[in-house]
Amino acid sequence: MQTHKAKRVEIIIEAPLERRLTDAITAADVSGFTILPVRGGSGRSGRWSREGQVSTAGGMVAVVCIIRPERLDTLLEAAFSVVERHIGVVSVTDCEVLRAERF
Amino acid sequence: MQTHKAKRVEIIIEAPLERRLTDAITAADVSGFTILPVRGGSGRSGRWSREGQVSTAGGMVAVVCIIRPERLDTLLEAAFSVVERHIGVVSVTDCEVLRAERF
Amino acid sequence: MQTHKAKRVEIIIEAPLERRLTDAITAADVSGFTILPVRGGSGRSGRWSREGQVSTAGGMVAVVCIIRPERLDTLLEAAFSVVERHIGVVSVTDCEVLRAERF
Amino acid sequence: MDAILSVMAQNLVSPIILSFALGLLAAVARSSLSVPEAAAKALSIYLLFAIGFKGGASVAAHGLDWTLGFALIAGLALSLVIPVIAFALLRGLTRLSAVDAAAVAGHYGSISIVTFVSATAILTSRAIGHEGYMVAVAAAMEAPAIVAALWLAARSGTGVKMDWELWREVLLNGSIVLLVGAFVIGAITGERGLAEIESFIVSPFKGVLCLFLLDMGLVAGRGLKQARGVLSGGAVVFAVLMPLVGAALALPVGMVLGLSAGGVALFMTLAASASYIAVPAAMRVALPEANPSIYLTLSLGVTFPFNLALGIPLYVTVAERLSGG
Amino acid sequence: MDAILSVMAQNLVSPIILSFALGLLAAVARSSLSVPEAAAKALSIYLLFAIGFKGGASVAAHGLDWTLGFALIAGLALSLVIPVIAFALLRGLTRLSAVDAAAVAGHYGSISIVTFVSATAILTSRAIGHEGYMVAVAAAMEAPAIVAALWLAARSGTGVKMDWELWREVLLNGSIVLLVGAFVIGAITGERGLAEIESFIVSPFKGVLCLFLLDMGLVAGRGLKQARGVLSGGAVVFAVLMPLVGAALALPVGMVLGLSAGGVALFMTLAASASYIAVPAAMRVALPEANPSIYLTLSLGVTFPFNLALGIPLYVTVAERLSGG
Amino acid sequence: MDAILSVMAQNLVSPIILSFALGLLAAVARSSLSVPEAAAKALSIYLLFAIGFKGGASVAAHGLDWTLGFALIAGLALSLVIPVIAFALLRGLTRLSAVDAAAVAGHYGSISIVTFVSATAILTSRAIGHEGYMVAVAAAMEAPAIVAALWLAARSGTGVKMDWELWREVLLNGSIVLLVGAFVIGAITGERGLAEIESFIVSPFKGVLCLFLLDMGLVAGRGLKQARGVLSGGAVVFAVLMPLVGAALALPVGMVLGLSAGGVALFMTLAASASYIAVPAAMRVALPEANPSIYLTLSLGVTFPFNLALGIPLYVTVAERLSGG
Ligand SMILES: Nc1ncnc2c1ncn2[C@@H]1O[C@H](COP(=O)(O)O)[C@@H](O)[C@H]1O
Ligand SMILES: Nc1ncnc2c1ncn2[C@@H]1O[C@H](COP(=O)(O)O)[C@@H](O)[C@H]1O
Ligand SMILES: Nc1ncnc2c1ncn2[C@@H]1O[C@H](COP(=O)(O)O)[C@@H](O)[C@H]1O
Ligand code: NA
Ligand code: NA
Ligand code: NA
Repeated sequence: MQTHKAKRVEIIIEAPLERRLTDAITAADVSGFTILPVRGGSGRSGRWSREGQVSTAGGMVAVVCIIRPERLDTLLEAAFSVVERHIGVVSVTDCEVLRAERF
Repeated sequence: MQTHKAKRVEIIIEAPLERRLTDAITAADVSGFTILPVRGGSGRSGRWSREGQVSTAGGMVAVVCIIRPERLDTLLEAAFSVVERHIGVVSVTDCEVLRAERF
Repeated sequence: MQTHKAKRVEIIIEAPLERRLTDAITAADVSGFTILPVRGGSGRSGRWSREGQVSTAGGMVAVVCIIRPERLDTLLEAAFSVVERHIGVVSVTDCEVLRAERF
Repeated sequence: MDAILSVMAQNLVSPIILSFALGLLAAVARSSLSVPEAAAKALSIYLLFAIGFKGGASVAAHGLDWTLGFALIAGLALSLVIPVIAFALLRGLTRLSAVDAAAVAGHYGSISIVTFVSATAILTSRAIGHEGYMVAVAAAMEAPAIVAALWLAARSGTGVKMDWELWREVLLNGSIVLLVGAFVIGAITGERGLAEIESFIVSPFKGVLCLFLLDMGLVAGRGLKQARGVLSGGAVVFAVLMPLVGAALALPVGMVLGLSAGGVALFMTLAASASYIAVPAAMRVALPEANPSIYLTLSLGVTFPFNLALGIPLYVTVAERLSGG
Repeated sequence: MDAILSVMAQNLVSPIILSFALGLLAAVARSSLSVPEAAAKALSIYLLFAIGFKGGASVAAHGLDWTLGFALIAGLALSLVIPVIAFALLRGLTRLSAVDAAAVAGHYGSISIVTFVSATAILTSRAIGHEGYMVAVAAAMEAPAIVAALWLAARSGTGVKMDWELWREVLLNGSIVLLVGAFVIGAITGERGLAEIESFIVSPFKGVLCLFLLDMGLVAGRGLKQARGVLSGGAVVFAVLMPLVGAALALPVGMVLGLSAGGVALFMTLAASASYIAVPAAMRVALPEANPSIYLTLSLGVTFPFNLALGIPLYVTVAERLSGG
Repeated sequence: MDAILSVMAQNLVSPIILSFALGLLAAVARSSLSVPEAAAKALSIYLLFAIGFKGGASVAAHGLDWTLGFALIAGLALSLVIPVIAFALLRGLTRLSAVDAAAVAGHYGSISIVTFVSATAILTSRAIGHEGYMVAVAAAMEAPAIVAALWLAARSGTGVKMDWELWREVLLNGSIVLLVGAFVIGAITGERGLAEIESFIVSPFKGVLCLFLLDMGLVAGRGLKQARGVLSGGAVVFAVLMPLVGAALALPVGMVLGLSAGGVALFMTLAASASYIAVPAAMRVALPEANPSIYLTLSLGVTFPFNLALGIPLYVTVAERLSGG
């Protein structure tokens, strides 16, 4: 089937910043994103798990955003403005999408 | 370690269509897939969140499918037959897998 | 924005082995990983779903690990030592990351 | 009239209504308050199990008669007729496309089990009895309206796939199966079964309902914020008018069937209520072109609170006056 | 005989059994009914906490005697012996590989706490007393069978890694820790503690058990559909025969120990039941070559409902006749 | 003295404390025991709703007086003053950086609602009355300390962004909205509303609290294991000393306000308790440089169990002696 080049951006960020990040992405006119729950992880600040947690502190979420290549920099800048001072991982992968008109 | 070329297909689709999609994928003889929960997102049809929801309407799931490159088109066609009229994002990434005999 | 080459490793593994896998990864001195919940899936051993399950048996988790290219083999060997006898899928994708100093 | 107003006023200050209002306000003010999805589903499982079981146990205690059969048929008929009326009203009052109007119409032909549950809670607190089998009528009215909606959409030229798989999904959706299943269990185990699990499904029932309504308020509030702009004034008028139309249709039918005052009130409530769980999911599959914000917002954001706050007390008072006396 | 049949018939129409049956039917009919994973886990935490606490409080009330120690040892011994018998039976009745047979055997040596809980519910409703410390015996019987299974597998040449980490996981798995912990809390706080939380852990207990069994029915039904083809007739015969063998072994032991009629019935139930939570997870780690569909389906899909519907009433009646009566 | 010790000893063997201890031990022993996130959130929603509602209903029953206004102001003042004292103490006792010290200080100015709930449970079981509006005081004391903490951090040169969005998040965070909302619902519906949902929010309350504390023990235990090495002896001393300082400040204030013995005890408990839900989330946003292991471990891992086991009984006994007697 015919596919089109795009970028898959995955931002793993602290849960208390979720709204700030999605607001920033939306403000940057990004066409869409999807938020995946995260159960736990480990990094320089140690091991964590969502099990039994009530507070959003001490949790992360993963925001996945598929975007046209030419819009990548706008998105990264928007994301970076939020992630900058905070814990978080931003990765970008090349991908192909069906139905490019949607992006 | 020795790895083998493969494709990672990620289909984000409305939750009420989950069974239809997985049935179509299975019918296309795809060796396996994994379903990840999705917490929320945003797109042309607006922002949504699973929080407090009982209905499957107004929710998405992410189906990840790792597949041999030569089987990609079969999978995409099966997926497209379900996604066609519906909300959903299909992306394909190149990847490498361990234990290729499993795919 | 400036980005740096990295690898995104995704390991889908049986839930009862989660701790063993993360211990092995940690022992291999990997800088970080994130664990995503998995809702269901299908493979040669049939279809499964987490719905209503109490036991960790009959469930999988997805461990995502972003890593410098030169550390990839160490990670794969660590992961393989756990996955070897077990059900599981290991895939590697090229990616770019912001803030490479974190990895 | 005064009586109606006093019942309404009293209803407005019940923990149930206020919990819904709290959720609504919290969502509109963008509070972080939220109920986890799994908890909301667990609450709904509890409510369906409890209401089904109690209905069945009550049937076991009071026996069945022919009325049940007639009530089921009447319920089925109503849920096929109401979408047609709703569709006509929508086309008159709004500029919704035929597909959107058909989808909305399907929601109003079906029922909202929480509206039903809230009505039984009000009946209980006012000590008005009702037929236990009304739960079965509720279950029977869940699905048929979907067929009506798809027929309306097809008539307007939208290709609709009502395949066997969709039939199965609709008829065996979780809430129908649980409601009917619990009803049957209640009917089989009867008063003895009820006694065994009474302190689980009877005493804490209203409190659980409060938490569930808190959650529904949150979801409705989020939906309303999201849907601003999508909804016209005409659509909102429809969402307030339609429950009254449905209730007005159900009233004479319920009386002819010879239902008790409480039974008539519940029948009116069923006709007046609009689905927001089963039908939306079916519509996403069968009518993806229809805009979900419209039907979800009208059903959950307007009609549900209208019924909860004003509709149910109205139906109860009217039913009491006219039928039960 | 008549008495047994009447107890069984009465048991079959209890809300508990029927809830399980509802779940099973819903899953087989591919209904969308499902209990969220988090809710199922929450229900199991409630049940373990409640049953442990009540056992401990009852020990605090009635005091401990030497029997507990002997019962623990007898339980341990049984759960080491049963796998060996099960293994032999499986090799005779089925064509399962040695590894599969060893894995299944391990499940039958261990116990199912919900089967135990259901048995206590039946004892309570029939007003038959039992030793509170049987909960501790249940906990003691969870793990040892895993060792027996690994030994059986190793004997057949399958490299098995029973490392220290696995020991820790098995002995400190969540259900053992919660059951024993709640037992100790109940024993320490006694009747006073029980009074404080009685309306949480005693009165609603049976209702919660119904919902949990509904969920187990759903999971079992899904498993059965999935496993069609994997299971031979011989395996199913085993899954019905083995609980009877286990119960028959436990009966004389319990009588020699001097347990009350209820205690003997529970001991038989423990021996007859098969694990479906802790042991499967351990087997995935230690015996990954064994096919999980086989052991899960036999344990949860066949033996559990058999015990629930027929086994427990049988054990209770037999125990009452022979020991307490 | 003897009286205090006996109250404490009695408290130590309550199901509540022991459930926390069980969770702590299980986590430290790396048991797989865990409560799903959704279940923990559901439990906290239940507790907030119940405690708020009961407070409101009690206000409806006993009426309001000026004391509420003064108590609110006093609470606000305390939660602004305590962080300053805490900051000074931390800088004296530990080598924490200014940012870390400011973040920790903010937690101690705010409150822990579960500590408050546990204190009311102890008051209830000892039949000591208290002002229903103390719940409102608790809500008022949640947020102000965050401002104090940010001011302390800013003074030490850390750029802090206290934007409007953060204000909204802090003031409308889920727990404040639910607590205040349920309080208002309770106040509006009064004794009648309480009667309707009593068997949901009153009778099972203590049992639910046990499960929630089990979960908190698990989370605290995991945190403690994780934070070994991060915590100095001085920090631990602070976490035990600071609640006593807070309680000592609140004692005279509560007495001057003319609160009942129970009210004074609760006021002391609020001042003594440290936040571990709302403030950590705010700190991650506003002071990301501060190390979360430090403030979470001190608050949840040290101060919370200290208050639960020793602090509350102490505050209750002292308050009874000095004010209510
Ligand atoms: N290399 C990585 N790959 C995947 N996730 C990571 C990685 N590094 C950090 N994370 C995630 O980000 C969180 C915070 O990382 P850190 O700031 O290093 O403590 C971790 O707990 C992980 O969930
Ligand atoms: N570009 C995108 N990247 C990631 N997810 C997307 C994207 N576009 C849409 N989605 C997901 O698909 C859902 C429906 O998209 P839409 O049809 O645009 O409303 C959204 O709510 C997102 O969860
Ligand atoms: N090709 C695949 N793509 C994605 N996930 C897979 C794939 N194969 C297997 N899985 C996952 O791994 C589990 C076990 O696979 P299997 O060993 O083939 O039964 C499946 O249930 C899926 O969740
Ligand atoms: Na209707
Ligand atoms: Na057994
Ligand atoms: Na404080």
